[in-house]
Amino acid sequence: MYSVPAASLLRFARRDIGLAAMNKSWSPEIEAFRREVRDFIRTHLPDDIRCQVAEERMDLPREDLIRWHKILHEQGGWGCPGWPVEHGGPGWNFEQQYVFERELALNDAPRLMIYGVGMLGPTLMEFGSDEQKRRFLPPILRGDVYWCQGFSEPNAGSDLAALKCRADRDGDDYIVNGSKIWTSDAHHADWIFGLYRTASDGKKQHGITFLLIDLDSPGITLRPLLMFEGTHEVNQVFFDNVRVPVTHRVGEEHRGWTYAKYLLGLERFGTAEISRSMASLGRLKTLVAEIAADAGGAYYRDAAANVEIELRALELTERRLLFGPGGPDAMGPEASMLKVRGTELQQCILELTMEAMGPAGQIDRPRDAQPGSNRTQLEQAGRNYFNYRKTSIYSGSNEIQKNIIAKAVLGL
Amino acid sequence: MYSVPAASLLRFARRDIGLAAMNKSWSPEIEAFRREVRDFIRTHLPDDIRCQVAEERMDLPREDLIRWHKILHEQGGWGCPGWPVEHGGPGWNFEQQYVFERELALNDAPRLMIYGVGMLGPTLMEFGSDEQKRRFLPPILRGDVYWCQGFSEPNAGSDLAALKCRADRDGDDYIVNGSKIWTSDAHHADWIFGLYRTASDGKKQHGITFLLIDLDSPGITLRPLLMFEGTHEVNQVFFDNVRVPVTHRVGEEHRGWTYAKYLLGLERFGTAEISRSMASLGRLKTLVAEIAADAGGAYYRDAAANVEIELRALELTERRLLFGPGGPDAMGPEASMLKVRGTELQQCILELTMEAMGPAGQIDRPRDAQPGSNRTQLEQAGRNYFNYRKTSIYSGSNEIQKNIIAKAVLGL
Amino acid sequence: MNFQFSDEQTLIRDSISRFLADEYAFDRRLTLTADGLGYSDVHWQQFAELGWLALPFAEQYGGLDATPVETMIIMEQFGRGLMVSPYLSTIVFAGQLLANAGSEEQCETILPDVITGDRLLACAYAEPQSRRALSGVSTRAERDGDIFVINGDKSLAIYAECAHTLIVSARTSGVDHDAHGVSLFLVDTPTAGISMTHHRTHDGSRASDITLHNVTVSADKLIGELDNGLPALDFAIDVATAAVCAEASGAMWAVYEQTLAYLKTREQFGQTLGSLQALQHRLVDVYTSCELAQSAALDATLHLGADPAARRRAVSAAKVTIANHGKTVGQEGVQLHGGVGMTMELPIGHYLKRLTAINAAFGDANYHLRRYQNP
Amino acid sequence: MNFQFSDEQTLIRDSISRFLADEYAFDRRLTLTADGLGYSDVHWQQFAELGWLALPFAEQYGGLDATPVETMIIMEQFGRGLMVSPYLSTIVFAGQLLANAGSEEQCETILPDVITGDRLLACAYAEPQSRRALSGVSTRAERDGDIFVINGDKSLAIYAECAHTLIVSARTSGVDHDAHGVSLFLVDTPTAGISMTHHRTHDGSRASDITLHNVTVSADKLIGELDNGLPALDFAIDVATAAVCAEASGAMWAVYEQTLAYLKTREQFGQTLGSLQALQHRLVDVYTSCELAQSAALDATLHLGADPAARRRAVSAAKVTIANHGKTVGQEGVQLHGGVGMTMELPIGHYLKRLTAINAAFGDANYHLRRYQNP
Repeated sequence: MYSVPAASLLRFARRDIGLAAMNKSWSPEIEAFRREVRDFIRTHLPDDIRCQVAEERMDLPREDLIRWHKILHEQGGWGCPGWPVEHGGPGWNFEQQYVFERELALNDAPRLMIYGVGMLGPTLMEFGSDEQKRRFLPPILRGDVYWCQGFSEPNAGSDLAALKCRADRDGDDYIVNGSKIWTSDAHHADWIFGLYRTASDGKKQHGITFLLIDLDSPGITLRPLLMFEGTHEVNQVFFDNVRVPVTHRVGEEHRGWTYAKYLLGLERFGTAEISRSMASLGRLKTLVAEIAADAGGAYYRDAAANVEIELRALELTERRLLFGPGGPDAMGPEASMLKVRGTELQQCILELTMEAMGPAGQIDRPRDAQPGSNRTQLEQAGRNYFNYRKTSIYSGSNEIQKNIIAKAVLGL
Repeated sequence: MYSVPAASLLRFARRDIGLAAMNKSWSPEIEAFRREVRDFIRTHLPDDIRCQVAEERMDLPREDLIRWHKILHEQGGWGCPGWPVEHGGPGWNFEQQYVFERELALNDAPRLMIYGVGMLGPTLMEFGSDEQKRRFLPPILRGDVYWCQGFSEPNAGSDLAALKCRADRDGDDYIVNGSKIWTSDAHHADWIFGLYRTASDGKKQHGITFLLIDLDSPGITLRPLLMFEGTHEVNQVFFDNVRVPVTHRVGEEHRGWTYAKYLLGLERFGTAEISRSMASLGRLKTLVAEIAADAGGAYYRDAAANVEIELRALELTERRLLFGPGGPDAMGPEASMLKVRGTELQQCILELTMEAMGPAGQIDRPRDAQPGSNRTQLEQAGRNYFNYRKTSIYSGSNEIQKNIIAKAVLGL
Repeated sequence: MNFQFSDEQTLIRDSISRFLADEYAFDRRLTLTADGLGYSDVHWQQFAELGWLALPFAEQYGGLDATPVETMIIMEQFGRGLMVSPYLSTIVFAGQLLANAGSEEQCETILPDVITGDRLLACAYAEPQSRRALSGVSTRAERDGDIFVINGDKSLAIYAECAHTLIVSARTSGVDHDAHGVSLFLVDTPTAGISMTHHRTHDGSRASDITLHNVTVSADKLIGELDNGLPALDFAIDVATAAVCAEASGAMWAVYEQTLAYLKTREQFGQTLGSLQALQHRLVDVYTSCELAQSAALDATLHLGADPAARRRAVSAAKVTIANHGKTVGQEGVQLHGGVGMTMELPIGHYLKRLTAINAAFGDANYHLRRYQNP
Repeated sequence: MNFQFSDEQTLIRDSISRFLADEYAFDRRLTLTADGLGYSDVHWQQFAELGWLALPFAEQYGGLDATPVETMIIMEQFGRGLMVSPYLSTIVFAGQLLANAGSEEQCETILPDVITGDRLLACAYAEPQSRRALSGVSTRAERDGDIFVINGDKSLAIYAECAHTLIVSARTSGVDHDAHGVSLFLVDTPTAGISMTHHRTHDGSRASDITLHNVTVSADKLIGELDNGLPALDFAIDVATAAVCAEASGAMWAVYEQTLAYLKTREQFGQTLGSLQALQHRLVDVYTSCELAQSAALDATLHLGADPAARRRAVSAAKVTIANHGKTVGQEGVQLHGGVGMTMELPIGHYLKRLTAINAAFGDANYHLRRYQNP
C-alpha cells in the first residue's frame, strides 16, 4: 500500500483542492472580529479595573466585576459569550468565543463571572425547567444576580461525590443542613447553586440533588477562609435548617451528579489560562529587560525566554486540539493536560517575577495601595506568587488531572 | 524544662568535656592513613589501568582487574579492604575502609572486584561451612578466582524472589535448569554464586537455595547482552542440566533468601558512588573551564557548579549518616536515598560532559582507541552518558529505592 | 485556523509508516547501521520511486512542490521508525539550500539526479573551532581567475561519506566571525585535495571530518552571490532544524507508545507496572512532552516561510522545546523499561541515542535559547 | 570525623523546641506577627533569661562563647517553630559583626545590654540600587573634624524598627562598587536626620527602608578601620546566611513532618493519601531535600571559621542548596495538603512564605552560584 507514490497524491491535491490545508492564522472574518473585540475592550475597559487585573488579582470587588459585565452586556450580550441568541447571548461560534476570551485576557480585562455565565447558565439551558430558565437566566445575562458554586465539602475535596451536606424533603421544601467549603466569592454572591445529599444508600454518586439557594435565606452563615497570603476569596458556607423550595431543584431528585458532571465539563477549557499567562509573561519580560548583567540579568532573561518557549508550545497544543480533527468537540481528557501544564507555567511566571524583584518582592503591601502604577503591580509579585499556588490545586488538583489522563488517555 | 538556661549547660560543657564535639575533619591517624593510601595508589596504579578508569569505563578487562587486585593484595590484603585479619584482610576499621575506597575513587583506581571481595566473601564468612571458607576465600583474597552473581531472571527483575531457575536434588548433586540474566562480568568470571529454586510451595521467599557453581561445568552457556551503546558487560547465563555438588550449597537448603538478603545489604553503601562522581566532576570542570563565553561557557560552568554544590551536600549527608549518632551501623534505609541521589548526580555529570562536548560528543569511537590521552577520555563522553543510564536501574532501580524509603523511613 | 491534515497528507503519512514497518524492522536497521555507509541503496531507490526524494523540489526539476508540512510528515515518520539515511542531508538540507540559492543552471544540473536518487548531496559548513556561530568560518576560498582555491577544515558533515556533491562554506573576504564574506560552493567528490575521516555516530548515522587542501572549483560552482552565502545557509539550517524537530517528535511518540505498551504488560510483584501510580504520573509527563514537542515542530514548520526574525524565533523555540522534552522522554523511556531498556536488542535505547544526537545537532538548547532572544 | 551533637547541644535543642511548643503555638504567632513590632517583648526577656542572647558572645561581655554550631541549633529550631524575632538581626548579624570588628570599648558599651535583652541592634547595609553587590554603597559619610556626617538611603534593613542601635555602612572614599572605601558606623536611633519606612514582609517579619539626612555621629562610632569595613561585613553576612540556611533546614523538616502526618491521615476515595505511590515518591523527594538542606547548613556552619575563600564557597553552596530544595519543599508542602494548605489557618503556607523570604535574603541562588565559582 505504501507503493502509492507521493506524486499521485500530491499532484491531485495541489491541482484540485489545494495542498496544505493547515493554517496557523485566523480567517479574515475572525481576524476582523478579533480587532473589533480588542478595540472595544481597549476603549471601554475602565482603567481602574484594568489595573487590578494587570496586578494579577483574582479577588476583584463585586462592584467592579458587575460594572464590567454590564459594559459587555450592553454591547450585545458579550458578558455571556457562549450563550445563544435566544437567551440574549451573542450567538458566537467557537472560534469567536475563543478569540473573545483570549482578547479579554491579553488586554487585562476581568475573568468572566464564570459561575453564573459559564456554568449555571448553560446547565439551566440544558436541564432547567422553563420556569427556571425564565426566572434565573435573564439576571445572569444582565449581571443582576451574582452566583457562586457549592460543591466541595470539608471531607470531600477531590472526591466530590463523597459529599454529605443534606437536603431532606419536607413538603414543598428541602431542608438543608451541613456545610460547603472553598466556596469562591460566596461573600460577593446573591445565590449559590450546588449539590446536596438526598439519599445515602447505594453508590455515592446516587442520591445527590442539584439545588439553587438564595444566600439571604435564614440559616445561612459564612466563614471567610483567608488564603495564607491574606486574600479573602473563599469561604465556608454553613446551612442550618435552610428551607429551599422544591421548585429550586434542577432536574430530578437524586440525579444531580449527572447535571454536575455536565457543568464541570464546561469548566475544563478555562483553567489552563494560557492567554492570561501570555499577559503575565509580558510584564515579566518588561521587568527582566531592565536587570543589569551583574545583577543576574542574563539568568532572568534566559529563564523568561524558556518559559515563553514552553508557553508557546502549550498554546499551539491547545490550538491543535481545538482546531484539529473533530474540532473543539473532539477535545476530551486532553484538557487535563492543558490544565496541568498551564498552571505550572502560570505559577512559574509569577515565581520568576517575584524572584526578579529581589528582596523588594517580599514586602507585604495591601492589595489596594496605589492601584494603577506599574511599580505597584510588581510590588504585588510576592502576594501573587503565593496566591497562585492555588491554581494547581483548584478545579481538580493537578494530581487528580494526571490520574484522569492516565486512565482516559493512556488507558492505564 | 526549657527553663534550663543555656549558660549552665554550656559552661559545664566547655570547661569539662569540650564544647563542639562535631568535627568535619579526619583524626591525625586517619589523615596519615589517607595519605599513605593515596601515595600508594599514585605510585602503584599502572597508568594504562588508571586511564581506563578515568575514561569512566565500567567494563575493564579481566586481566587488568586481576593485575590491580594483586598489587593491592601484595600490600597486605588491600584487595579485600573489609576483610578481617584472620582471613588475610587488612582488618581495617570502618573509617579506614571508607577513606580507602574514597582514595581509590578519587585517584581513578578500578572499582573493587565486588562480587567475590565485597559480597560472597563476607557471606561465606558468616554462613559458609569451614570447608567452604578454606576452599573459596583464599582464591578471592589473592585474586585467583573471578566471581559473578546470578540473581536476576528474565521475569524476576526487581521482584527477585519470583525467581524460577530450578535446582533439583539428585543424590549428592543438584541439577540446575533455567537461566539468569543481567549477569555482570559472567564472561570474565570463573564461578557464579546465586539463588535457585528448590521448592515452589509456600511463600516465594521460601524454597530458594544459595549455590556456588563453576562456570566451566558442562551445560552452561552464555549469551552476551550488549548495552545499547555497544558495551559488553552483562550476560544471560543458561543452565542445562548442570550438576552442582551439594557441598557447594551455602547454608541450608530452601533458606537462601536469608543469605541473599545479608549479601545484598553489603552492597548498599557502594552504589551511590559519590567519590567517583567527584572525580568525574573534576574532569567536567576542566572541560567547561575552556569553553568560550560565546559558546555557552557561562551556562556550562554554572551547571557544573550547581551539580558540584549538590554533590557536596550529598557527600556531607553520607558522612552525617555514617559518622553521626550510632555510626555506620545506624545507616538503614537512608542508604537508598544516597543511591537515588548519587546516581542522579552521577548521570547528570556525564550528561553535562557530553553536552559540553557539542557534536563531537556524539561520535561513536571504540573504547580502546588511544586510551590515555585526555582528549580520548572526553571523546567517550557520549558512550559514558548512555552507559551510565544503567546506574539508576541496577542494584534495585531508583523507583524501588523510593518505595523502600517510603515504607521504611516515611512509614507509608 | 486549522490543524487538520488533508486526506492526501494522511495518505502520505500512512504510506511512509507502512514502508517503515515492512522494510525497516528494527533488526534490519541494526544490521544496516552497523556497517558500510549506514543505509540501504535499495531503500533509497524505493524512496525515489515513491516520490519522497521529489517532495520539496520545484516541478520544473521533476519535484512535487510540496510544502514544509509534507517534509514534517516524512521526518516524523522517520523519527518513529528510527530511519537513518541521507534524506536529511541530501533532500532537506543541501537539496533545499541549492534549490533556494542556486542558479537555475546549477539546479537543472543537479536536482533531477537528486530526485531520481542518483546523486547524493551533503553540506559541509561547521568547523572544528566554530562550535556554534554560523559565521565562524576560517576555511578560505581564494579567487584565481576563473577558479577558486579552497583550503580549510570542516567538521562532522552528516552523510558526507556517500555524497557525490558537497556544498562547502568558505570565506572569500573578511575574517572569522564576520557575517559578510562567506560564500557557498559546490564541490564534487572525490576531488583532488579533499580527504575525509568518516565517523559513525552513536545514533547509527554517519558524519565526516573533511580537510580541503588546495581544492579547486570553477567559478560557476559558486552558489548565489559572492560573500553573501550566510542568509541562504541560515535559512537552510532552519529548514533542516525544523525537520529534525519533527523527527524528534516522532521518535518521542514512539518512545511513549512502546513504554506504555511495556508498562501495560510487564508484571512485577504480582501487578502490572502500569497500575503503579508513580509510574502512571511519569508517563503522563512523557505524554505531555510528546504533545508539546509535536506542537513545537509544527510551529517551526509553519514559520519556515515567515520573515527571518519570526522564522528564527519559531525554529529556535522548537529546538529548545525538543531539547527540554526529548531528552527527558528518551531517558524516561529507558528508565521505565528497566534492564531491558539498556540492551542493544530493544529499540528504546536507540531512540535515546537519536534524540540525544538531535539535541547536539544544529545548535544545542543553550545556543537556541540565546538565538530566540536575539533572532 | 564526627557529626554527633554533644549531650549539651541536644539539651539546648530540646529546650528551644519545648519553648516553641509551649510559648509560640501557631495561633499565638499569627497574632504576634500581625501587629506592632512583630514579636513579643516577653519572649525576648525569656530568651535573655535562657541565655540564648548570650550564646555567641565572649565571656568578658557576659556571653557564653558558644560556637556556630549552637547558633545553627537555635536557628534550626526557630525554623521549625516559625519563630520571627529580632534574634537574627540583633544577635547573629549585627551583634557578631560588632563583636568581631568593634573596639573593646564599643563592645563593652553595647554587648552587655544586648545580652540582657535591653538593647536591640540591626544592620543597614543594602541600598536600593545595590541589589546584590556588597560594594554597591552610595551612602556617604563625610568626615568633619571629630564627627562624620552621613547621607544616603538604605533599604530593607531587617528589624530596624525596633533596634536601638544600627550598624550603617557608608562610603568614606572611592566610588560606588569600589571594594575599598566603605566604613561601618554605629548609629543610635532615633537620631536627628534618620527617617524610616517600615514594612511587614510576607513571612511576618519586619524590614525598614531608611533615609539618612545629615546624620552626625562622633568619630568613635566608627567600627574597625576607616575605609576597610567590607571584610568584616562580608564575614558577618556569611554568619547570618549560614544561620538562615539552618533556619530553612528546620522549616523544611517541619514541612516534611506535617505533610507526612497529613498524608497518613487524610482519606480520599476510600484510602489515605499516603497510600498513593505517586505522592509517596514525591514525599521521598521532599525527605531527601531536607537531608541535603540540613547537610548544607551544617557545611556552612562548620566553615565559618575557615579561610575566607573556603568560607564563602561553603556558605554560597549552602545558600544555593537551600534555594534549590527549600522552594520545592515549601511548594510541595502546600500542594500535597491541597485546599487546606492554601489557608491562613494552617502553618504550611507560612513555611512556604518564610522559605521564600530566606531565598531572597542575603543574595539569591543565582548570586551565590556565581560567588561559589569566584569566592
